[in-house]
Amino acid sequence: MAIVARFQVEYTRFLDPQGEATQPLPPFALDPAALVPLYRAMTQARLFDSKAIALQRTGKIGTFASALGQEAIGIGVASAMRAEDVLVPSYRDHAAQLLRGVSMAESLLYWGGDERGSDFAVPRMDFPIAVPIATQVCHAAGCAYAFKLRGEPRVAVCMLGDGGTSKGDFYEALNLAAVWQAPLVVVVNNNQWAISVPRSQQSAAPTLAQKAIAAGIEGCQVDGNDVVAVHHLAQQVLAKARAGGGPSLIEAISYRLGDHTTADDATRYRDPAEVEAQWTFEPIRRLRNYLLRLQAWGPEQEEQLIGECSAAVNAAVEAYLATPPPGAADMFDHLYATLPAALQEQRAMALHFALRLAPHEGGGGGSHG
Amino acid sequence: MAIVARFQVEYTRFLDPQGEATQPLPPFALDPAALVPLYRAMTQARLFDSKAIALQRTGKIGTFASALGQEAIGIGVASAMRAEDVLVPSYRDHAAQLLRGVSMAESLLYWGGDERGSDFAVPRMDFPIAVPIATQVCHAAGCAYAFKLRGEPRVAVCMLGDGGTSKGDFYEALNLAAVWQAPLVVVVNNNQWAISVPRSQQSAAPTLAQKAIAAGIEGCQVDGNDVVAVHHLAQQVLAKARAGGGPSLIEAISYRLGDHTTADDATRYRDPAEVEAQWTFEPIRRLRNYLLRLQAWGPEQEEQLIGECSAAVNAAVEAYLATPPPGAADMFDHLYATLPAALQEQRAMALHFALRLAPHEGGGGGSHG
Amino acid sequence: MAELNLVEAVNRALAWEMEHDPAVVLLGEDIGVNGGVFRATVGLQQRFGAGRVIDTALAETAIAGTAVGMAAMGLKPVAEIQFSGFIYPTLDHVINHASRLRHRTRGRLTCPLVLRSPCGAGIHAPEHHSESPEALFAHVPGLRVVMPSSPSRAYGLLLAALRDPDPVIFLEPTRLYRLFKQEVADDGAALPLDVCFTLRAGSDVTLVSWGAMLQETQAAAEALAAEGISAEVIDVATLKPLDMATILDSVARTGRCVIVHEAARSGGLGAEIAATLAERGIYSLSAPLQRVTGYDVVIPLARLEYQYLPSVERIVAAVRTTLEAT
Amino acid sequence: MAELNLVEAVNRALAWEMEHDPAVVLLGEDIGVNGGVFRATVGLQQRFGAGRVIDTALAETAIAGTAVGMAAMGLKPVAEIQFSGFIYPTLDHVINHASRLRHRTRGRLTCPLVLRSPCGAGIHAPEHHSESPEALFAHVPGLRVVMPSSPSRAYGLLLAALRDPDPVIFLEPTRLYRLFKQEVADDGAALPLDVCFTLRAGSDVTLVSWGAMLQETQAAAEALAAEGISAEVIDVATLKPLDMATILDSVARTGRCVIVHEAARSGGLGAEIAATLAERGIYSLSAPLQRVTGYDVVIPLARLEYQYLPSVERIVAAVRTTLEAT
Ligand SMILES: Cc1ncc(C[n+]2csc(CCOP(=O)(O)OP(=O)(O)O)c2C)c(N)n1
Ligand SMILES: Cc1ncc(C[n+]2csc(CCOP(=O)(O)OP(=O)(O)O)c2C)c(N)n1
Ligand SMILES: [Mg+2]
Ligand SMILES: [Mg+2]
Repeated sequence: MAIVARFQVEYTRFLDPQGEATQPLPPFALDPAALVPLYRAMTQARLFDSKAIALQRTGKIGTFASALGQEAIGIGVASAMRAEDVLVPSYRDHAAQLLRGVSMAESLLYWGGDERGSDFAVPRMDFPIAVPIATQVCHAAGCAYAFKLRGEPRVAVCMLGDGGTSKGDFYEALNLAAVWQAPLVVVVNNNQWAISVPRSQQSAAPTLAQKAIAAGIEGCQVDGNDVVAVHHLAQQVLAKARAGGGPSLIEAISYRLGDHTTADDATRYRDPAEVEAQWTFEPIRRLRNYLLRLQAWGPEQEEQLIGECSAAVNAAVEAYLATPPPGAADMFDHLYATLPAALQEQRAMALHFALRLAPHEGGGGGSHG
Repeated sequence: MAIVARFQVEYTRFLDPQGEATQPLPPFALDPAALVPLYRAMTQARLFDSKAIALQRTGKIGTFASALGQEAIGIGVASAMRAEDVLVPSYRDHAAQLLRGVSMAESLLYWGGDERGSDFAVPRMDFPIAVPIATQVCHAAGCAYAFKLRGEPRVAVCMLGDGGTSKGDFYEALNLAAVWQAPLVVVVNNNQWAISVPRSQQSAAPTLAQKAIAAGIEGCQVDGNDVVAVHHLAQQVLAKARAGGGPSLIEAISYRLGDHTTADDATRYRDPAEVEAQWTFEPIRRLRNYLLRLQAWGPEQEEQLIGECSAAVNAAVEAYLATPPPGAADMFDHLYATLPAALQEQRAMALHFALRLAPHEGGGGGSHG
Repeated sequence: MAELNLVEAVNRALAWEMEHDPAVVLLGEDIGVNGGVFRATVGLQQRFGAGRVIDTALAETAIAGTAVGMAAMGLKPVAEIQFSGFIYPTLDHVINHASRLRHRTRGRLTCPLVLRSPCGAGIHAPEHHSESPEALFAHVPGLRVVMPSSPSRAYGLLLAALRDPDPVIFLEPTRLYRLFKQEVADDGAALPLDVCFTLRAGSDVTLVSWGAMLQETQAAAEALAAEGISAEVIDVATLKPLDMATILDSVARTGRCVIVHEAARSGGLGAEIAATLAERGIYSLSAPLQRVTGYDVVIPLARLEYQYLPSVERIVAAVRTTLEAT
Repeated sequence: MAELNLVEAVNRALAWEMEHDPAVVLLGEDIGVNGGVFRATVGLQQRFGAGRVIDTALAETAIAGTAVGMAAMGLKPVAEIQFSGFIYPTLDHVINHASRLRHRTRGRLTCPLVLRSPCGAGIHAPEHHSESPEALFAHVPGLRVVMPSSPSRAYGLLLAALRDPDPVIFLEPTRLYRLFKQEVADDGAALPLDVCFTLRAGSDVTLVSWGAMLQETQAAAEALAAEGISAEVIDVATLKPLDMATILDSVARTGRCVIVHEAARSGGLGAEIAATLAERGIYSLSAPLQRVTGYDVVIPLARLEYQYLPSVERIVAAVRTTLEAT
């Protein structure tokens, strides 16, 4: 018997739950000018999140997937990306999307049941949300291949959940991207739950990072509630990918503080005490505490920030609610580059039988999913 | 940074290519009475294999996938199984199938294009060959779950190729079986090629055994041309699975000495010198050399064995060629437990328009696949 | 007799069969502790244990594939796919294995699995949660495909599916899950598979539909009745194999036919019914048949889903067209 | 002009487009060094490099899924699935993503991929190598589905598929790959998509078919001609969207129609054609239409495949039946 291969998985954290440094910090983390934008973005995402839940409760949008408590992952990763990189997100990644330039009004349109919400004005090449779990990892690997083939210094960044790491698409895509040495970064938001299935039942693997070993690439764990650690690691693996070093996998360990979606009631399967305890670790207070320690933040700034972010959310909601509904022909008009002759009669029929809709009518009230 | 998990992959070999022991042998390997049946089975499989190729060349069967050089894997594994275990094979596993009791005539019927070849008289619960790569790993995991649920001390043994380890089914099934701690043994015949795709392009992982790490189970490498090592490891993981210890993965390293199938011409993509060199490692001569050393074998026994095995092959070929063709209604008669009324007219039509076939007509001459 | 909605009826049928057949096991995402995202399996894990009600990892291919293995080894797996938009990864195992294991082995191994999935639009669900994939399955030899249209038919047809020795795809319209209740005797009585149910007798036109669309179809029949037009309404129920005899017989009497379904028009199951009418019932038809279906477009997000779904108005208009034709 | 068989025509079309459009990349199993198990891509990796002719790992889901990503980023991926029996794992990406990326993003991202796969029976291939899955794809909104029936149509239609801005499923009948040669001008000229080709004009009956079955269909037309029966033969070619105008026009002239396909009958594409005839062409039909198709059974292993496949005899018999009906 001979040992022919050895592997290990590393875990990184810079700030402990109280916001105290546990080890020497990377340079950017000593610079408030670098950190405050992260803090701001996390705050904005959380305020958007709670407004979206409220809109769902009042029937103004459909089912919504909150990212409560997981903001550091999206913000830490998206802030490490360049504009020309491509984000390939899941449905729980509005934090990353907003930082990339997706507008909150666009996001509400999407969750309000309107395809126009995926026609992002800013990150024109970012993928729309992937609802079919883990399929996006394949898309991201394909994007990365295109970048590599054309010699473009761009990286495809893909996000998925802990549950998603059980799906064939995830493994197949990682394996191919590794053979290709394509510039792909895959970030697992391990929020401990896949709807009602706890992490322990999702896989017998003690870490999800080790799934990278199957593809022969590097996988690492990071405290997903420590935005400093997430951002730092994301920077590293993005730089590596950009330099031709191939794909990486990051398992960001966090916790889903909310229900799975507004259609879910997590008390059916999860002890509220567990959730309560997890609030200790949440990312926004952690960074605030650290900024307070740096004396780079105070109640005044906090108040101003909340005010600005709330105003932005409210403006987005207004814009969303005022958006005229799409017409019935909309179903046909973006299906093909040119509508095939065979479909023209159907389009006319749809217009003939069209129902008239009020601005946000039709999108709300979703109770499932 | 902290290291949170460590893994390693071990490699096992007992007999070197010359048939000399490289380390202390397990008890069975000191006992000719245990080894000669393995030698016999490998020899029988190889003779069957070359006859099947000849039958394809003369249009008597269709495309055939030879196991030349990989006999130690099927024989080492199948000989470690109990009758009540279940084999879930790929298309390259007739060595294992024959040892399990599938008759050579049945195998020829299958490759001759006749579904009756999968109606095994002996291993009644073994799966038929899986052609869609890696799908069988899911089936085997399901079998293992059934055994575990009913408390039966049975193991599902699944075989696939190196190429198959790139497919989602493989990972999904391993992951589920590991969560279930189901009695599953997965054996990868790493014969270095997936048709024309070499192992190095199949995955960036330096070993295939390490794919087990993604599922949180044990994976090990074995010299797949050393039947002693294969049998020994198979015994160990089967015993572990039977005792409730959960699934294991074995990567058996071998080499595809023949073309991918009779429809393939490997000289298009592979250097004949590479193949030539690999003949040094083939399993049958290796065991013969060891048996010669043990003075448990000689030219006389060899001659007798070849005679017996050839006779068995010839008898099987005769039985195959004499099998009357299936009738046209055969398409309908095993589709459902009871043919739905809606299909009865179609069945009558098939009989009405039936072509008449000679015994082996229709099955042969396949030139693709 | 209890008043049950459709999802409760599914739950009762599963419970009944699990109680009476120890081979029945359920598997799927969130079906255990959580009782399923639609509550179809609520209470069953508590009652029958985690061994028989398996909360799986997120892996539809393996849910279908392991179910094949379980079925071959003598279990009766009932696999739930959470929404029909996620059913496509099961097709490989359904088509290449489940539908043909009996055939391949001459009945030595069989595959009596049931693949349950919610389907259809109309509940303002998120993207990919409103698909109607029945035609994909109905084209596959060796399968049965069933869709109930009421709590009592859900109960009886699901029991029949659970007792069928071959694979059954059982699609449950989400729009009906809680739409209405019905008296359902929880007595373990199955309804027959492979036959249509005539829900309303009529003489002027035959309306053929299945699943949730029978709501609009029956409402259309009501509306037509008010105008003195007598519509026969047929619930196809088993979509494969098709009971064309009942449909042909009805059309022979009414001379007109309108087929209503939610799935996209081209290659929908309505095409098969229409084709068979054209082959065998053409002399009965006094007017061209009509299909009222979803358009050949991606099922839209919530805001436009009711622009997509066939409406009572569209069905009535189609009936008028067939009645006006001569 | 070169004499090419169908697989050579495919090769030439790919080469032409790779030469003229640097965005075209090929991916699939064994398509590089080996040139494809059917030799469709022979020589292309040598000529265009391993970056543009990618030998992938064995992973159909990811072949389709990475092609979606490539297409969205401006490449023109041509993914090969080695045999159509292995195409099912691609359906999730084809249905949930490729067919709807343009729609979902209002054209911001598009998905101009081509998914090529051999299809059909008749070459004594192993199990799972003889499937005819066209109807599964033809039901999916947002796709184009194309099947050539000759070398020249393979060349021209594949070029059209390669230039189409939307996803195209391109199914190549293996039985035709080497069956016959044709003069094909390798001039980069595409044939139109979305239209049928009338291969033979006739006045007594319209025969509608596609792919390899046009062999039997044309032979049947010949045999009928010898008896004085004049059959029009239509090659559907683009199976989605369907050019029903050409078919309806022909049936309006002949009054009779026989549809021939290899896939299983129920829910095959023949049903859609028949259904539309029943809706719009019924007054032209002087006799019930007929479908001559594969049976609703698992496509058998080699020994029985010709018992399954529609034969000239079956087609001729169906034509006789429609002619005898009144
Ligand atoms: C392929 C697929 N199967 C099932 C679902 C239904 N579903 C939506 S979210 C979810 C759980 C996902 O868990 P995880 O991957 O951990 O992501 P999280 O929601 O926790 O962010 C499931 C089962 C889906 N969207 N896609
Ligand atoms: C899902 C699937 N894709 C493609 C094929 C075609 N095919 C048959 S064998 C083969 C290569 C398999 O290689 P490997 O897994 O290493 O097994 P080996 O043939 O070497 O035993 C391929 C691509 C198939 N049978 N199934
Ligand atoms: Mg999760
Ligand atoms: Mg191999």
